[in-house]
Amino acid sequence: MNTLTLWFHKFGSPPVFHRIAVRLAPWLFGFAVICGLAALYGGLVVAPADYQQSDAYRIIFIHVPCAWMSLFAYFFMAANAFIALVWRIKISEILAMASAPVGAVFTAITLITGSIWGKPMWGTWWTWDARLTSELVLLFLYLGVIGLYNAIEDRRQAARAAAFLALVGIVNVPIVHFSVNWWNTLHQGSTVRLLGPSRIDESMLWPLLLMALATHVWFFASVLVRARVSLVELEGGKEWAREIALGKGEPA
Amino acid sequence: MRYGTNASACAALVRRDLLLTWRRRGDALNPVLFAVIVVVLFPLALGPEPNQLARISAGIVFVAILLAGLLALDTLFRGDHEDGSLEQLVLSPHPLPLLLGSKIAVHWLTTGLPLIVVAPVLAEMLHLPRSVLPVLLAALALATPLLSLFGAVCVALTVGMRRSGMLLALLVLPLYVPVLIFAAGACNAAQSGLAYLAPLLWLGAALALALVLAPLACAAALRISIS
Amino acid sequence: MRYGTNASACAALVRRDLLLTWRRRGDALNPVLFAVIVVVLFPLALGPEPNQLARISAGIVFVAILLAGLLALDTLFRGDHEDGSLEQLVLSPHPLPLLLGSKIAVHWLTTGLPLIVVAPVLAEMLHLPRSVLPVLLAALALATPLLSLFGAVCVALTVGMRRSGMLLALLVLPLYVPVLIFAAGACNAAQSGLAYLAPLLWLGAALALALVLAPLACAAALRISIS
Amino acid sequence: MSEFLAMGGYGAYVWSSYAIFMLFLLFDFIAPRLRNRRVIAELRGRLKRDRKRQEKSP
Amino acid sequence: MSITLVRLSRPGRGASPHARDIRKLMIAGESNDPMPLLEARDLSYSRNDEPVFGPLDFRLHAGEVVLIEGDNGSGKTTLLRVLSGLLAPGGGSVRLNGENLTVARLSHQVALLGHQPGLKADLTPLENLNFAIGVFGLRAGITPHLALSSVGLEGYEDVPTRQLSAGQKKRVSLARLLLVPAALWLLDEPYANLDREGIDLVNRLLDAQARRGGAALVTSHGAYAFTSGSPRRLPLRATA
Amino acid sequence: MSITLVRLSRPGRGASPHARDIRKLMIAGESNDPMPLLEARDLSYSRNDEPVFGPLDFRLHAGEVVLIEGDNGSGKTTLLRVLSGLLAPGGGSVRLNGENLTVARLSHQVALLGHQPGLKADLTPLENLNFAIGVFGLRAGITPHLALSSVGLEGYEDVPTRQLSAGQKKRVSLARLLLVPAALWLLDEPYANLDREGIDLVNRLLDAQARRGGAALVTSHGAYAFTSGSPRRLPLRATA
Ligand code: HEM
Ligand SMILES: Nc1ncnc2c1ncn2[C@@H]1O[C@H](COP(=O)(O)OP(=O)(O)OP(=O)(O)O)[C@@H](O)[C@H]1O
Ligand SMILES: Nc1ncnc2c1ncn2[C@@H]1O[C@H](COP(=O)(O)OP(=O)(O)OP(=O)(O)O)[C@@H](O)[C@H]1O
Ligand SMILES: [Mg+2]
Ligand SMILES: [Mg+2]
Repeated sequence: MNTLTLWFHKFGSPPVFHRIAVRLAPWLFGFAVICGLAALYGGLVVAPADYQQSDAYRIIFIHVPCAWMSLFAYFFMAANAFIALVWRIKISEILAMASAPVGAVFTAITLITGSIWGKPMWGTWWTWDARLTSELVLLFLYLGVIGLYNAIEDRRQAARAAAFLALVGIVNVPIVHFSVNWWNTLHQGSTVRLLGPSRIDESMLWPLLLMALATHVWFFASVLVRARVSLVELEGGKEWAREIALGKGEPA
Repeated sequence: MRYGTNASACAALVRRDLLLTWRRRGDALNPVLFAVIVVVLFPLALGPEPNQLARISAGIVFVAILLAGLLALDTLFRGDHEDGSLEQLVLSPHPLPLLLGSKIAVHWLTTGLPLIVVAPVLAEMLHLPRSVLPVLLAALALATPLLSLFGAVCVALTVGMRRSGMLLALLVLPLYVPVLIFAAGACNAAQSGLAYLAPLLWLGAALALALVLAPLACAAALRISIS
Repeated sequence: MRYGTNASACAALVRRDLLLTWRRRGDALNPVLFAVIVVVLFPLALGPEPNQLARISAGIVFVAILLAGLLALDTLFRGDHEDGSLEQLVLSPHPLPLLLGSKIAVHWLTTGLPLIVVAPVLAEMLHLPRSVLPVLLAALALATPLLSLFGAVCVALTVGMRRSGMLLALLVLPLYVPVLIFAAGACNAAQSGLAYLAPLLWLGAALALALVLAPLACAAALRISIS
Repeated sequence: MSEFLAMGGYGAYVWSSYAIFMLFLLFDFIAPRLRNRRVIAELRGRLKRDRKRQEKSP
Repeated sequence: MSITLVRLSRPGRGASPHARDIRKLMIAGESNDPMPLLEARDLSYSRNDEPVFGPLDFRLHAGEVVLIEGDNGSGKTTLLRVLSGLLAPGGGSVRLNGENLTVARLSHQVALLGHQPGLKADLTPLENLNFAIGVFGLRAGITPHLALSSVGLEGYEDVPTRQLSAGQKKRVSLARLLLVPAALWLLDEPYANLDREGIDLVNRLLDAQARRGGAALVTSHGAYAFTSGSPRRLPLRATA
Repeated sequence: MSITLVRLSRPGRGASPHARDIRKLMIAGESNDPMPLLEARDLSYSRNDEPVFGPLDFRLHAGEVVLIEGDNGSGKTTLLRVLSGLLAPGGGSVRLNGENLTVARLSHQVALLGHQPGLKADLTPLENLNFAIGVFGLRAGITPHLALSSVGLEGYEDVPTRQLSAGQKKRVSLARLLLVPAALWLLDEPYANLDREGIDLVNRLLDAQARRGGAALVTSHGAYAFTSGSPRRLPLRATA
């Protein structure tokens, strides 16, 4: 814990964090876009059609990485929320709140692409099975965190209240993940395993994993940008933020 | 100088809240009325065939009671916050979770219990098979305290906000979903002649857990949002 | 000295209310979210069989939208009353029914219209047959302004009351029931392949009447309740 | 090419999914930048006010 | 500016209405000018059949400022609301420029500044003022920017009103008063929430309104000061 | 009773923290008593990272009454909430009888009278007081009836609090203060809403609290009176 707080004090000092974020974010975005384009090429052009689903399966290359991200983002948010509540570290508050909208975006993509995929595969846009329902609940959790954060005037108090909610909601994450094992549903069981053999062809696997990498990097880039904006807003009274406002080296 | 025990503080709180409910007994009936309204809307919207209604009656009763409870949640701390009593309560030297637990208990007594009492009438309006009624009541008896406890945590987070009604609904929903699934699941199972005990037991276990944890979480949330 | 015309006063009011909604665009989504939540509750409570859901989907969508509209009504005058703008509006020399009519129109634009937009999604989640969707939308397009207009009269009566939520529901309900019956009736008829035009025409006629009378009634009610 | 676009008859599904993916990420990219602009503008206004006030009553 | 002070008094609640001494309020130095701006004749108001203020008779001429002073619950706010036309009088009549004032027939002549400022917290002062102009009209020779700067809010044109302090909010509503073309101002505790400088501002505004040929009715509390113990004053020593 | 007056001042919102002159507040005549009842060391509070009040240092001993005066938004209410333990201080510490005060560790020693009176409008004064006794305890040698009569509310024991005037409500909360066994009173604008007689009452209560060996911190506005124009006073003539 001591080293942790030390680390946070070093890199968590707002001006330092801001500088790092400004430098790092464009590189991360660039990397994510390049990886993503390569994965798209692999998924849309190189990979062969599935013998069962024909070409419809190609939705997998966005559906699954985004689904993973929706869970990962929540986990990241909750971890930061925990740190924010226990040690009251400002950067963690901001990181937690910055990951909520990004997570919500990925959740929404998962839901929408999933239901688009469901139409040709299951013959319906939507069913009320455990995975779909728990993923929808996940979206509501994200929206609740965002809503609560925006509804409270005092930014730090708002962050703490929303962090509390995020922590309460974390029980939903394992439910989403294991729902296919616990209840029998229409939804596919796990096909991709990082440990052990995957039940998926090599030529389909690499674009999938590359896209997963791209979305992860995108997530961190987006969180950094959001966090740095919130930081300027929160620290508006401080000298360094004023300098940025007056246009000293501020990229768009 | 007499400082009073924890028990006497809780007793004073319970007595006051019951007295307040009694003084505004007109308002106290509001959740029941709302549930009745929602239930009445359905035959109007769906058409009155008894068979169709019977098939969905348990679910509608649950949704109606859940929505009524949701709207009633708002009153849990709202009044106390507006007139400053909540501040006084937080300042009191007795353990806050204990005091909040008493408040939640009274809230359940004055909103949850009346809803359970009116449930047979609602069920009858929707032609619920008589045999399912005991299961419905058992599920409600376990589910409504859970709703009050879960709800209290979320209300504590939104206390002090104006116009929190809809936000509260959003916050509370993820917590209510499992309760609803298990409670309505038990009734649907009973209606189809399947085993209904397992979901009820799950609800009971959740209730036991929530009884211990929810007041603590509620106190923590309140401390965050009152500052 | 420039006194301004009735039209310019209405324009100023409309501009201000739209600007306010835009400033709080997060809150503006609340009714939609609430409707989604209510719709989500039903499959959880009733079980997920698509056929059963499809049979009652139109009704559920109507009830959800009606409840969301009901809860959103509260915001129609609440804010203006609390900060004293309503008083200023009443004191303004322009005809009050005209000003209130503009307010109601903006309220419908910002709550009723989004609900209509989201209705197809709700319907799809409940597996409403695709052929019924146009009727559902037509019925909603006629019914939601009616709900706003009727609601405004009741809100005007309860303005200035604390905790008016439930009371408002009770006042508004009798006015909403006929709207619900006609609107849901049209959809049910369409779903069973019967003629659905008559109920829609009735709704249209009621809307035309309400457009003229409701602002007048609303102004009268407001004058009573503000004094 | 048109065969590629048709995706074995599933073109509408596949391409709409990819379009939504792109649109949402684009939104995710732009939203914080818009907010940044707003925050900076607000901060500038605040600075200007402070300066004005200090000029008025040193 | 001639300031007239009027004291409204009301026996404690629960006293029998017979014991209540009903007073008639006459403004001394009342000229026999044929047409007062505002005239109250035998004006009274009761709530639930309990009189809130007794029958009052008074006139207000152009160029006059009248201060109504009274303890809590003496009916100051109620009187202003009756005079503005928001409440129908229980008895007697209010005449504005010689015409009867009723709820249905309000006029451009009256501006009321109530306990609630009537500002939207989410809009900026400028947007709030523009809305007021749209609904109430605009006095000649003034703009929203001018009005804001004359109440000391230069530079706050574009801050959401929510972020202003209570005193600054009050100043925005004073700016609105300056903008709208009303001959009669009814001000309910304009001094509340303001610090000393703000109080001076209100007095200057009242002065200008009187000189411009308008009139104002102002209410204020009876009790203001920390009256006892002649507190020892202590200047703060800056140490940091 | 020795009344000390402290003035809290705060530069306008948004001023740069460097421009903000941070003041240290020392209560003159402070004895070197080893154990003050309340001690604030380097106490500060910020909201959204904007300092609300600067670092304060002061002590309060038994038998003292301190009046905190400040303009609107100068942070009086916030200071009292920090001292009561409702808000966690942004920096520094509050010590009560030598022990650190935290939100989790409050004590029977403090009674706060806030802007909101904390009374239930639907209960009678007596019921409200009995609830307070249940939660906070009872000072020796006093009963609710006694307390009510000593704030001048004899005969109002069984009237719903809703029907009381603002001043009478304030008196009920003063009665609560008398009942609960707190050595330190934190009173936020106890004079607001009260007429002259009520102000005297507050001063008498503070006096008694000081003589009893307690202490009190009292806040009050900076601006009270209708200061300009030396208004001409006008007695009402009863005509009816
Ligand atoms: C609205 C509908 C859908 C939702 C909300 C949804 C949600 C999810 C989620 C949350 C995951 C990640 C689970 C985890 O990592 O633990 C996932 C994975 C997956 N989904 Fe979906 N899904 C939907 C529809 C579909 C459809 C229609 C298909 C294909 C027929 C599909 C195929 C997959 C596959 C293959 C995986 C990867 C499983 C693995 O390897 O772990 N999904 N989905
Ligand atoms: N809405 C109301 N319903 C019932 N009684 C009311 C209402 N408003 C005011 N009263 C009562 O009417 C009387 C006059 O109130 P009014 O607000 O006019 O007094 P005031 O002189 O403005 O007092 P203050 O100095 O507190 O502003 C008071 O006794 C009050 O209790
Ligand atoms: N809940 C809040 N959220 C954000 N800012 C607040 C809040 N409460 C107070 N403030 C701000 O903090 C500062 C101090 O407020 P505080 O209420 O302590 O002042 P005060 O001295 O008690 O003023 P008053 O004389 O009006 O009671 C003010 O600038 C105010 O705008
Ligand atoms: Mg008043
Ligand atoms: Mg204060």
